[in-house]
Amino acid sequence: MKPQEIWKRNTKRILIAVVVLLIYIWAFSGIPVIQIKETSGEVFSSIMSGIFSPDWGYVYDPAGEDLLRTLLETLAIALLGTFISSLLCIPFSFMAARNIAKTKFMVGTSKSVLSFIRVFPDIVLALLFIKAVGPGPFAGVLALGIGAVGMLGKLIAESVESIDLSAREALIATGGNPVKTFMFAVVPQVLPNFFSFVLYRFEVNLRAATILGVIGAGGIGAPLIFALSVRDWERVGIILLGIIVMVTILDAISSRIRSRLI
Amino acid sequence: ACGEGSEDSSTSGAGGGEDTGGSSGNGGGEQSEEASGEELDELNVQFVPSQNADTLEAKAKPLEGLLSDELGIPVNVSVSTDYNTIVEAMGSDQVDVGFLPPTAYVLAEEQDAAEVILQSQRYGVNDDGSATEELVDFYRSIFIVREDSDIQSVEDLEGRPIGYQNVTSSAGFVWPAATLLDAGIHPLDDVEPVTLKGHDQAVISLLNGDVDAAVTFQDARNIVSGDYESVFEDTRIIEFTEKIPNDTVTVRPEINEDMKQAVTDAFISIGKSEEGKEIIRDVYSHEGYVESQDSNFDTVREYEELISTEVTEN
Amino acid sequence: MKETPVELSSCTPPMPPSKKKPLFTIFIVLVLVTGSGWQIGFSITDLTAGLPEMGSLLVQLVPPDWTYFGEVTSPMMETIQMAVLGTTFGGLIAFPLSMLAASNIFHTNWITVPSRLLLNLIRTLPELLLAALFVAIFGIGPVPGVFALMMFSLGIIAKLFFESVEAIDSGPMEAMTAVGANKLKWMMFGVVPQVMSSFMSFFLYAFEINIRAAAVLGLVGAGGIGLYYEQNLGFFEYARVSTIIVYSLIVVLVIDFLSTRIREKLQ
Amino acid sequence: MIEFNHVSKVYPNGTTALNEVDLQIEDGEFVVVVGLSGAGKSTFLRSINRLHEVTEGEILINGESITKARGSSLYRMRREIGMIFQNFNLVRRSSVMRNVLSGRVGYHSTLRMILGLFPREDKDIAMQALERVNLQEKAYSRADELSGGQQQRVSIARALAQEAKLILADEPVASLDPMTTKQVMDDLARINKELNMTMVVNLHFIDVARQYATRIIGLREGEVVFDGPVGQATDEIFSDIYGRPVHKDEMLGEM
Amino acid sequence: MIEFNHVSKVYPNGTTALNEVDLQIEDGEFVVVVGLSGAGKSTFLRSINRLHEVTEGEILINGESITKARGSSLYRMRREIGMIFQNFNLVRRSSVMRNVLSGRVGYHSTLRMILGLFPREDKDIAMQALERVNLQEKAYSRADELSGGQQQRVSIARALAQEAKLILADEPVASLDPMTTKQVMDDLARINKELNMTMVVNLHFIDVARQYATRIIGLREGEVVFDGPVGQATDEIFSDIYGRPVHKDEMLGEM
Ligand SMILES: Nc1ncnc2c1ncn2[C@@H]1O[C@H](COP(=O)(O)OP(=O)(O)OP(=O)(O)O)[C@@H](O)[C@H]1O
Ligand SMILES: Nc1ncnc2c1ncn2[C@@H]1O[C@H](COP(=O)(O)OP(=O)(O)OP(=O)(O)O)[C@@H](O)[C@H]1O
Ligand SMILES: [Mg+2]
Ligand SMILES: [Mg+2]
Repeated sequence: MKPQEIWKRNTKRILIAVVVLLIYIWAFSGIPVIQIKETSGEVFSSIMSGIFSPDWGYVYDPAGEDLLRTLLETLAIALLGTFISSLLCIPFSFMAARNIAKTKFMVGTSKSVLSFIRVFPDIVLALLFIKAVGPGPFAGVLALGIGAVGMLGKLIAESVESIDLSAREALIATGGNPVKTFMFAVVPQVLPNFFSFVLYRFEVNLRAATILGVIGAGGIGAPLIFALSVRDWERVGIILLGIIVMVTILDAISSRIRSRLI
Repeated sequence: ACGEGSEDSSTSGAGGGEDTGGSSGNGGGEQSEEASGEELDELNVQFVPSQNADTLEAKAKPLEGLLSDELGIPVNVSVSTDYNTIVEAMGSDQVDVGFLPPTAYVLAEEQDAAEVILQSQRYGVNDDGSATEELVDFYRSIFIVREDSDIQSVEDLEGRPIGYQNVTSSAGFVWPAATLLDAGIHPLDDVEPVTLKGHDQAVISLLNGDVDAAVTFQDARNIVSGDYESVFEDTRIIEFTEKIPNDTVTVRPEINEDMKQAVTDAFISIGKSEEGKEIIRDVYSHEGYVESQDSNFDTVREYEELISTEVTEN
Repeated sequence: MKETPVELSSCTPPMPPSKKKPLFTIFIVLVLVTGSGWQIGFSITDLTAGLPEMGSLLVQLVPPDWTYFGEVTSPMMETIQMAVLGTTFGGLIAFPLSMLAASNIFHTNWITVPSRLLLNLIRTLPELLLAALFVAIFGIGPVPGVFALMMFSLGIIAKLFFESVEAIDSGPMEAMTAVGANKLKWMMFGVVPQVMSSFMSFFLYAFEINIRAAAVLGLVGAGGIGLYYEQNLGFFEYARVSTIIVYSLIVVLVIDFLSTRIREKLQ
Repeated sequence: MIEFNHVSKVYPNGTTALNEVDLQIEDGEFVVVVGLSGAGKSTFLRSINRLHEVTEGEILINGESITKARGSSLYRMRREIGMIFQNFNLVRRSSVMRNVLSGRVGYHSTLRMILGLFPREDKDIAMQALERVNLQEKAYSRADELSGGQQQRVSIARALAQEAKLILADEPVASLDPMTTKQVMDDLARINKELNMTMVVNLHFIDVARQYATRIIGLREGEVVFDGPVGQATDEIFSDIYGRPVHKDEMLGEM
Repeated sequence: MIEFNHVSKVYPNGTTALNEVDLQIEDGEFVVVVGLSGAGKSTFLRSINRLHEVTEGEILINGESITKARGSSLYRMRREIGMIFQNFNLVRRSSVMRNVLSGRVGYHSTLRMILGLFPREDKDIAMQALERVNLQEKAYSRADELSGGQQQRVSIARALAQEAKLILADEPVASLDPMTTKQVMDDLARINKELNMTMVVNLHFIDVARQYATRIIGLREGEVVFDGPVGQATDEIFSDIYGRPVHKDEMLGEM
C-alpha cells in the first residue's frame, strides 16, 4: 500500500471515530446525572428477600394453574412457535445472504422484509392473530412463530454469508444445479449455527412473557406480569426459579446438541 | 407496568376501517342480521384482572367451572394483560364475554364490540387504604403528595411534575385529568406530566421525589407498602376524583337475548353462592355483581370525550 | 460428532454409522411438536377461516398517518439515545464475560461454568423486574432505562457471542502461544481479530432490538416510543401505530446501512 | 476433446490472467500445465469447466461450447468433468463418504438429492473410489478429522466417483509427502491409461511433470509460452517458462 | 541448547506419538526432522515450545526446563523460540503487518499490547522481516488476500520478527513452488549461519533435507530411528526411515 493510501485510510478512520464520538456525546446529552435514591437500599433488600424466599405453594396446585402446569404450557407454545419459525426462516435466510442470493435486489428486499418483521411490535402481531383465531395458545404460537422469523432469518443469513464457499465450487464443478449445490455444500456448514440460533430462539420464546401474557395464552407470562405489578416478590421469586431451572436444563441439552454438531 | 394491563387501553372509537356506529345507545345488537341473535354452544370469556385491587391472580380455571355449571355449556376463560386485545377479540367474535373497565367499555361499545350486562361490586376503601364494610360499584382515584409537601390542593399543582398513567387509563389519567380541568388546570400544559407505567411506580416515584404528586386508584399504596413500610405516613391525599364505575361484565351484542340473560343470571348467582363468592373474591377481588345498563356510562362518555378532545388534539 | 470409524482390516470396508440415533432424534422432535400442537389446539382451518378478520386489522394499518411523523420524532430520538448507551454498556460487559464463558479460551470449568450460569441468570430476569429494581435505585427517567437496556443487551450479545467465540479457528491462538504471549496478549492478537466482526454483528442486532424494546423504557417512565404505541393502540389509532412501525423500520434500515458501510471501510 | 478458441480472461481488477489462448487437447492426453505462481494456471483450468467465465473467446468440449451453455446442459457438461482442487474444497463437517457421494449429484433428480437418497450403486462406486485412494477405512470419519494428505485423497476420490471423461487437477499433490505424491500421480496415470480419461494437471514440480505428462503446456503471464510433447520440454524451456534461471546466490533482501 | 530427556508423548486417545526420545541439539545446528506422515514430527516440534505437553520426561532449553516452567518464565522462554506453522496460523482478517508485529508481543507490557501500541523500532523490524521474505509491498494487505505461498512467507516473517534464538519450522515449504521453496530454505540457511540461530525443521523432501541440513533426525512411529550428520544419511537410511525403499524419482525439490 502506498503512503497516500495509508494516509487516506487513516483520515477515513479518524472521520469515523469523530462521527462515533459525536453520536456518543449526543446520546449522553439526553441522560441526566446518575443519582442513587436514599430509599433504594430498603427497597432493594425487600425485593431481594422476597425473591429469595419463594412462594413454594405456587409450585403445585391440584386445581391447576400452578407453576408446573403453566411452565409446561409455555414449553409447548415455545416449542411449536420455534418449530414454525425455524421452518419459515429458511427461505429468507438464503435469499438474504449476499453470497447465495442471485441478485442484489433480492438480498436488499429480503433483508428489508426481515427488518420489517423485526420492528413489527409483538403486541400488534398478537392482535392480528387474536383476531384470526381468538385469544389462546394457538394465537401465541402463531405470534411467536412469525415474530421470530425476523431474528432467525437475519442471524442465519449472516452466518451463511460467512461460510467457506470453496466447497460450493466443488459441487458446481461436479455439475450440481443450485439446489443440489446448496444442499451439499452450504447446508452442512450452516447447520450448527442454525441449530444454535434456533435453540437460542426457543429460549427467548420461553421467556416471551409479555406477548403470551397479552394474548391470553396461558403459560407463565401472565402470572409473572401480574405478580410483578403487585410487587408480590415471593411469587416472582418462585416463577423466576422455575424459569431459571427450565432454561438451565434446556441450556444443558442445547449445548450437548451443539457440541455434537460442531 | 405493572402491567401492561392496568386499566390502560381504555379506548376511543375511531377504529379505522370498521363502521363505528354512533356513540350513543344500547349496544349494536340491532346491527346483526338475525334478530334472534347467535346461539352459543361454547362461551369464551376473557378478562384482565383489574388493577384497582391489591392482589392480582391470573386464574381462569375456577370461573370456568362455576360458569359452566350454571350455563350448561363448555366455558373457556382466559386472562389477558391488555384490554385492547379483548375488545378486538370481541369485535371479531372470538370472545363472547369480557371484563372491561369503564373507559374500555365505552370505547368497545362505540365499535359495536360490547354490551354491558353487569358491574362488579367491591368493598369501599377508607383513606388509609383499608376496606369499608359497604359494597359499592364504584371506586375513586386520588391525588397524593408527600407528607411534607407544600401542596395542599389541586390548584397548587400548577407547574409541578405529576405522575400519570397512560392517557387511556381511567384511574390513572381520565378521571384525575377531569378533576384538574374542573379546577382550571390543563392536565398536560399547566403541569409537568410524567407518564409512568403502573400505579406502584407512581407511588414510588412520588416517594423518591421524582414527581411532586401522583394520581392512583384509591388503595394503590397497599401495593408498595411491603417495600416502603411507611408509605401511608409519608404520603397525603389532597383530592379525590369523581366516582369511577367498577369493572363491567360485557357481552358481544350479537349473542341472543336468552343467552345474555343466562350469562347475567349466572354471574349474579355465582356472586351470591358461598363457594362462588369465595372464588371471585380470591381471584378477582369482586364481591358480587349487579345488573347494569349502558346509560350508567353516560358520565364516562362525557369524561372520555372531554379528555380525548383536550388531550389527543395535543 | 465423533462418529468413530470402526477399526477393521483394510479388506473389509467399515460399516456405515448407525442411522438409529438421528432417526430417533427426528422421531422425538416430531412427537414433541405434534404433542404440543394437540395440546394448544393447533388448527390450520381455524387459521384460514380467521384470515379475513386479520385482514380487517391490516387494512386499518394502512396507510400510515404521515402527519404523525413529526410528533413521534422526539420520543424516537430519546429511544435512540438510550439504546445507544444501553447497548454500548451491555456490549462492553458482554465482551469479557463471553470470553470467560468460552471453553476454548479458558479451559477450566471453574471459570466457564460460573460465567455461563451468570449469563443464564441475566437472561432470565424479566424486564419488569429489572425495571422495578432500577427504578428503586435510580428513580424514574432515562437512567434506569439505560440500565435496563444494558442488562437486556448483555444477555443477548453474550449468549450469541460466546457461542461464536467457541467456533473460531485455533491456529492463530496457537501461534500466539508459541510467540510467548501471556493470556491477555494472546487474546488480543489471537482471538479478538477473529471475533470482532461477529461481535459487531450481534452488537448491532442488540441495538436494533433495543430500538424496539422501547416497552422497557416506558416501564421506567423514561419516555421513548413505547408509550406511544400503547396510547395509540388504546385509542385504536392503527394508522398512527403503523406510522411508528414505519419510523422504526427507517431508523433500523439506516443504522443497518451505516454500520455495513462503516464495517466495510474499517476492514 | 477440448478446444480453446482465442480465449482471454481479464479479471475485474484488470489483471489479464489468460491472453489469447488457442489450443486443443485430445482425448486421452495427460497434459501438465506448468508456470510460476500467478501465471494463470488455475484460471486456465477453471475456465474449462466454467468455474470462471472467460471474457473473450470460446471453449468447446467435444464440439459443444461450454462458454455458451446454460442451465441443465451446462450442468450435464460439468458432470462429465471431474475436478481436483488444490485446497481440497471438501465440506469439512460432512463425512468422507458424503463428500465422495457429492460427486454423483449430477446423476440424480433434484428432489432425490434434497432428500439425500443415493442409490445403492452410488455407494458402491464411492466406496470403490475410496479404495482406489486407499482410504476406505476412513469412509465414515468427518473430513476435518483427516490429515492434509488424506483430505487431498478424498478430493481425488470425489472426482473419480463422478465417473467423468476428463479430470482437471489443480496441484493435486501440493500437500502430500513423497510417498503419497507418487501414489496419487501413479493413480492418475493409471486412470488415464486404463480408462482413457483425459487429464489436465497443474503442477509445481518439474520432475513430476516430466515423469507423468504426455504433453506440457507452459504458461507465463497468461500466455502459452510452450506447448509440446514432454520430450521437447528441456531445461532451457523450463527456464524460459519460469522466466529466469535459478542461481544458487539468488537471495532475498540483504542481511 | 535443547535437551530431550526420555521424552514420551501419549495422546489421550492412546496414540504414542513420541517414544522415549533422548537427544541434544546444539546451538547453531540446522536440524531437519524427516519421517512419514504420522511419524510424530509435528509432535516432536511442538513439544519443544510446549504447545503440547509431553507425558513423560523433560525438555531443557539452555539448561532450563520448559516442561516445568510456568507463568512469565514460560512466556519468556517461548519468546526465544520462533515457530513457523505448516498451516500458517495467521489471523486471516488482520493485515500482514499486524500479523508480523504479533511476533513481538512478548517484548512489551500487557497494557501496551492491549492498546496495540508498538514502538517505531518494532515496525521497522517487522518491515525488515517482510523485506527478507520479499513481501514488503503486501504489508498492509489483509492476510486472506494472499496466495498460499505468500501466507507461508508471512508466517516466516512473523518468526523472524520475533528475533528468537531458535526457530522451529513445521513443513515451511509444503505449499510453495520450487522457486519460493528455494528462496525460503536459503533464507533459513542464511539466518542459521549468519545469526547462529538454531533451526529445527520438519521436511518431506529428502533432497531439500540433504541440501540444507547439518544434521538429520529420522522418526518412525515416535521413535528416533536415525540421528546423525547429513553425510551419514544415505539412501538406505532414508529407506529405513520411510519403511520402504526410496526411488530416485521421489526426490523432489531439485531444479
Ligand atoms: N479473483 C481474482 N480477482 C482478481 N485477480 C485474480 C483473481 N484470481 C486470480 N487473479 C490473478 O490472476 C492471475 C492468475 O491467477 P491464477 O490463480 O490463475 O494463477 P496460478 O498460475 O494458478 O498461480 P498459483 O500457482 O499461485 O496457484 C494472478 O495474477 C492473480 O493475482
Ligand atoms: N491431537 C491429537 N490427538 C490424538 N492423536 C494425535 C493428535 N495429534 C496427532 N496425533 C497422532 O499422533 C501421531 C503423530 O502425529 P504428528 O502430527 O506428530 O505426525 P507428523 O509426523 O507431523 O505427520 P504429518 O507429516 O502428517 O504432519 C499420528 O498418529 C497422529 O494421528
Ligand atoms: Mg493456482
Ligand atoms: Mg505434521
